[in-house]
Amino acid sequence: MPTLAHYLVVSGLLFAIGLGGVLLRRNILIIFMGLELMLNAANLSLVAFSRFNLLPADGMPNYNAQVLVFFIITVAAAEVAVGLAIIVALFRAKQTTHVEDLNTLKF
Amino acid sequence: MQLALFWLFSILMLAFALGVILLRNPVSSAMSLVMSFISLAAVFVTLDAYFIAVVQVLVYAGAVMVLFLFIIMLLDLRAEKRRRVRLSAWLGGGIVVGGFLSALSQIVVSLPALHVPKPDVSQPLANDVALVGFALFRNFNLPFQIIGVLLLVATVGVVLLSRKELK
Amino acid sequence: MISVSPLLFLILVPIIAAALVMAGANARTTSMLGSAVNVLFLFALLFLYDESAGSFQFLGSIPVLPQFGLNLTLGADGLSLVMLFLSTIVTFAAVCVARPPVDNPRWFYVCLLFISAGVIGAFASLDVLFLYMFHELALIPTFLLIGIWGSGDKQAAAWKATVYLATGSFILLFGIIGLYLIQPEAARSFDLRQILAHAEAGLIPDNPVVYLLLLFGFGILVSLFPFHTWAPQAYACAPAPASMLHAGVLKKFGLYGLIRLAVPLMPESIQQYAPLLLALLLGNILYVGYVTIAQRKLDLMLGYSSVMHMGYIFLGFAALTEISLTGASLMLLSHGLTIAALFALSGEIRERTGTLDFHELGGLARITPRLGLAFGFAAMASVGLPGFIGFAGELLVFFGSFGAGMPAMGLLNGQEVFGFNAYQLATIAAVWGIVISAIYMLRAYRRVFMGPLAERWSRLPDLAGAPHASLVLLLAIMLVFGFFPQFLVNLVTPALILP
Amino acid sequence: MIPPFALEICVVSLGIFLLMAESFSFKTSKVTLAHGAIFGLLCVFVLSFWTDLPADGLQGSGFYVVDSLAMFFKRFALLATILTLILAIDYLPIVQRLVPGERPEAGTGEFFILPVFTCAGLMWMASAADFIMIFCALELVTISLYIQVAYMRRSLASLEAGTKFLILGALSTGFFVYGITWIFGMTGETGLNAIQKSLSVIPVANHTALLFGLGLVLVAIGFKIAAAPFQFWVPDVYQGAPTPITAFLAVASKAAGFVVLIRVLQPFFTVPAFQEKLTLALVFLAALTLLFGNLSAIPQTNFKRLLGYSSIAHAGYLLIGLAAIGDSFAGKAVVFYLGGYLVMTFLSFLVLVPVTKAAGGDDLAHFNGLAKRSPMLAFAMLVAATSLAGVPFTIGFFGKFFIFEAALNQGLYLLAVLGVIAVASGFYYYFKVIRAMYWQPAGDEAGPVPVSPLSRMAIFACVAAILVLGVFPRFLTDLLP
Repeated sequence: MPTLAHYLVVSGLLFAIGLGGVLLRRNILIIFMGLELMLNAANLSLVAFSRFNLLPADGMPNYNAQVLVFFIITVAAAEVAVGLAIIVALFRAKQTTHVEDLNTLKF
Repeated sequence: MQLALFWLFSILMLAFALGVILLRNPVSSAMSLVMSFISLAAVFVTLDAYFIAVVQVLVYAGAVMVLFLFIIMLLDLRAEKRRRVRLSAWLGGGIVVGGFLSALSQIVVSLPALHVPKPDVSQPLANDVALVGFALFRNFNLPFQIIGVLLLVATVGVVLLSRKELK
Repeated sequence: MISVSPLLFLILVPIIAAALVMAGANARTTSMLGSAVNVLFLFALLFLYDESAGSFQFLGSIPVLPQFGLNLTLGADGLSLVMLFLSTIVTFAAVCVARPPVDNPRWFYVCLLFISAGVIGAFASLDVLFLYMFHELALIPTFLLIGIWGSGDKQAAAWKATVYLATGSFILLFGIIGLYLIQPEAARSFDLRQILAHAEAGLIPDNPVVYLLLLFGFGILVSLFPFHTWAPQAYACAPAPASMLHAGVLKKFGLYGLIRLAVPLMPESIQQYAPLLLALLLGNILYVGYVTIAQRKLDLMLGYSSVMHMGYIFLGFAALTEISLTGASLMLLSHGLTIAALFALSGEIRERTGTLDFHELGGLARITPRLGLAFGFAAMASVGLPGFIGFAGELLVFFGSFGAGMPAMGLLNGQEVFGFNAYQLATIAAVWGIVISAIYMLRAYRRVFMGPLAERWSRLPDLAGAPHASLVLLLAIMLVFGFFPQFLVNLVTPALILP
Repeated sequence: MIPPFALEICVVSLGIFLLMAESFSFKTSKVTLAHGAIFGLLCVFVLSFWTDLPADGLQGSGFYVVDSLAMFFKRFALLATILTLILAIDYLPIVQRLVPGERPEAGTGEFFILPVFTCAGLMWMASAADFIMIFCALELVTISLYIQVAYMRRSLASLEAGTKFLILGALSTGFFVYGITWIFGMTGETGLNAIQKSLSVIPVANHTALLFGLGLVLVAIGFKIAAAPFQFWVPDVYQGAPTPITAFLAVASKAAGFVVLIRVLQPFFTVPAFQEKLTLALVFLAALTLLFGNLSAIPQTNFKRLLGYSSIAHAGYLLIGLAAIGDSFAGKAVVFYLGGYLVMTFLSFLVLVPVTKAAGGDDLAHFNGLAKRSPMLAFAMLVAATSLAGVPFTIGFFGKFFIFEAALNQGLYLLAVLGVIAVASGFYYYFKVIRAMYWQPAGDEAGPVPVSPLSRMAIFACVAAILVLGVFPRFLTDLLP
């Protein structure tokens, strides 16, 4: 049987991979995918915690956490929609999706 | 059996996640992302969170990924040319990620409460849609409304930002 | 709860005058009228002040933040009255001397009036935080005056002064907060009377950190060596009225604050850190004095000389005896009047010739005798010649400080020792400062007013009108008090609270 | 008397109504919408004084708290939005130029409507007492701000700012939810009240994990309030965003971050073991933020960028106040500072927008000779700059005074020393503006600067607030929670 620690480690690794993608990749689309991975890592931990730490009252998983997961998924979708719209607008104006090309604003 | 499934899907998920950030072609990255999310949905199933698993597939694999692929095709992005990766970025990223992982592993190792097998629930969880629904509409009515406003704003914003010429 | 002090009137008159000027009244007349009203009102207050009762009079208080014990409390004792007298007189002189500049003359007068309101507020408020706030209120228009209507490298000068004084005043703010916090928790107050009462009851520990914060906070504001470099440049660049108000009045605020707060509250710390302060003030007197001699321009020379004279006042403060502190208080007044007169005169010279360079000037006494005479008088007063209050002040400071500290000469513990203690050594060194100031003052007089007169300056107008009258007034006050210093001593000494 | 949650309902309804009105208003000018929005928000502001506060402060299932802090920040959000809209009306010509549309007024209606929704999010955030609620409200604010920052699609700067804001905002969201996850995992609760209760019963072994989660949440909020080292997005985003939105970001979004910070830290500060570590973390953040914000503001030549750095610096002062939260007055000090920060920051933006329009740019050089071109604006800017620098008889002075008093009372001497450096450099760079206005000669093409009556009123109100509260801070401190 997998334990809670298994899930948490896997979720931590997923978060780290996402974070690594955000920090190291230069393509905004890929950075965005990395951010999605991070959010999903949080979802995984949340569901794991909710399943493993049963409520003492009725011995059921804490569904509040799953509601939060639901909200996170919704928000992530909205964020993707707005983000991609901004990226498309940027691409139309500048023909690039690379972070290094974002240099209009300088010190 | 559960452990085997867990490992299978977890490793798949992590491998595809690595693919997302390592592959050079945006289309391959997006496809890896989809696979990673589907594996994640399977991991959710091992946690008896069926509703979340279904939503995961529907929203991410169904909607978000299509959006990503659509944008990649629309913008006609090609595989990245090999760009020189700066050492400082790698170093900084490595430190942040390494710090995060080491802190996490220390915590996981030090907490005995985390090393317990899955406890049994008092009732079967087959109808967890109903349970999530109860929680959502009974307790979380207010946040739900806020999310509604958020989606409205996001819709308005997407229309504003992506139309070529506003009327 | 709200009670109004007559001193509030003193603060409000310049502000109202400033508002009238903004609204369109004649700038020069309104300002002169306002400051004249203030001078007369102050004379009335001096007359009404009950010398035998002592302590703070003309009290009034407006609550501002009761839970902090913060009220806009106004009141005055002998020392504050002397400082208020200085403020109103110098304001009047500065407004009289001021020439309306070409651009934005209204704002120029508004700035002057705001400095006046600020210094009067600072000297009249009995609330430590408002003391600080009013001082800051006076600083901002000073920066503007230097930066907008100054001459020479005005921006750099205003810049430097801004940064130095801002730093100093924030150190001071921390000192004041520290002073607030070391009071017992239940009875914390910013009210000076209450603080003094606490100190008398032994409730306020002698905290060296707070003392050092106060010393360096106030010290930077008074241009204590080595934080003095902003001052000469700023005075040289500022328009004459601004230098008069700042060097003459505003700068005295730091020493006034030290005498008001540090002397009654932290006497042990003052003594403990006296060697440090003595070393620094000798830097003011000797090093800056030496630098003063080397100056080639009248305005810079006056700027440095004002920094140098601060050293004497610091000496009076550090010695912490009744005589030396009385001397220091007298010097606050005398130096304020003298340096104001000198800056006014140098402004008059610049007005006429457009330069203050010693190499270009000379022989002006022949063509402008009244200017020369006034400058001569002021220079003598600055050196501390008998007959001017500067003499009384310096004498008291030197006597007081020579007698301060443990005796190091004669019989001590049954043993005969011979030597001077630190105060005496410092006093001896400081007396040389008089020689130094005599050298540079006399040389300046010779360079500017004696010698051959250049052809291009043969048609300069002499002093006349309001500037002349106000300068005569300043010099007359110096002489009157120089001959009858007892009046001032009687006012000031009871206000000094010695350990 | 009306129930408090009706305020948000009113604001959201106002927003939806305006959206509907916008879609039917082909003929009329869109400025009418802005006037409607301002009027509506003002009505809600007035209404907020007739709400009845429940005795225990809690409403619903513990998500929604209505204490005086929440009410204060609701009003704060309303005022900030009103001022943003006033700025937006002034800024309209620039938006019209930089938004592609068939007609000049196309797409400008939403520029006035989106802030209304953001305002609703901010108000919900002020009342949020549950991590789920905080998350939802925070995301509503953030996502609507992404759109507003990137609004001017013909301006590369605006788009780039939007992209950077988007990536860093999403990153901070990632940290935030991951942190919530761990706090939830260790306490089994998402409500802040419930967390506080369970903190006393959970085993000590869980504390490290809790701190881990809390640290991640702090990182996320650090992004929102622009605390160093999470501040790097600020200058670019502030410079690139439409100026009214910059002001909105600098004030409302930052204040909301601080409310969340206060709320989130509250339960943890009740446990001494956490308090010690959290104070240390806050001191560290405050020191870094103060130093970074102030020192890097010194060489700036662009006024919006300068305000960006200055907003980082002010976050530093606020963090000092939070680090000293053990002091009984520190909480009030932070809130007072925020109130002052609202007035003075908006005042400088209210001056900036007409100057930008008249001079064609927002560099410091465009302020040259403003004293001649528009003495009124120059005086207002003078008041704003002196208040931001913390000169007495302005509200900024009392803000700093309260903060430093609390810090010294708590023995945070290091922060006090850094505060001196910070304040001195603050004087330096704020006086750069004054120098430009009063000392530098104006350029050749610079003419008088026109100001609309509405912003004239707003400027007057801000100047009056700064000066009156600078002498009688009691008018505000008595209102504070």
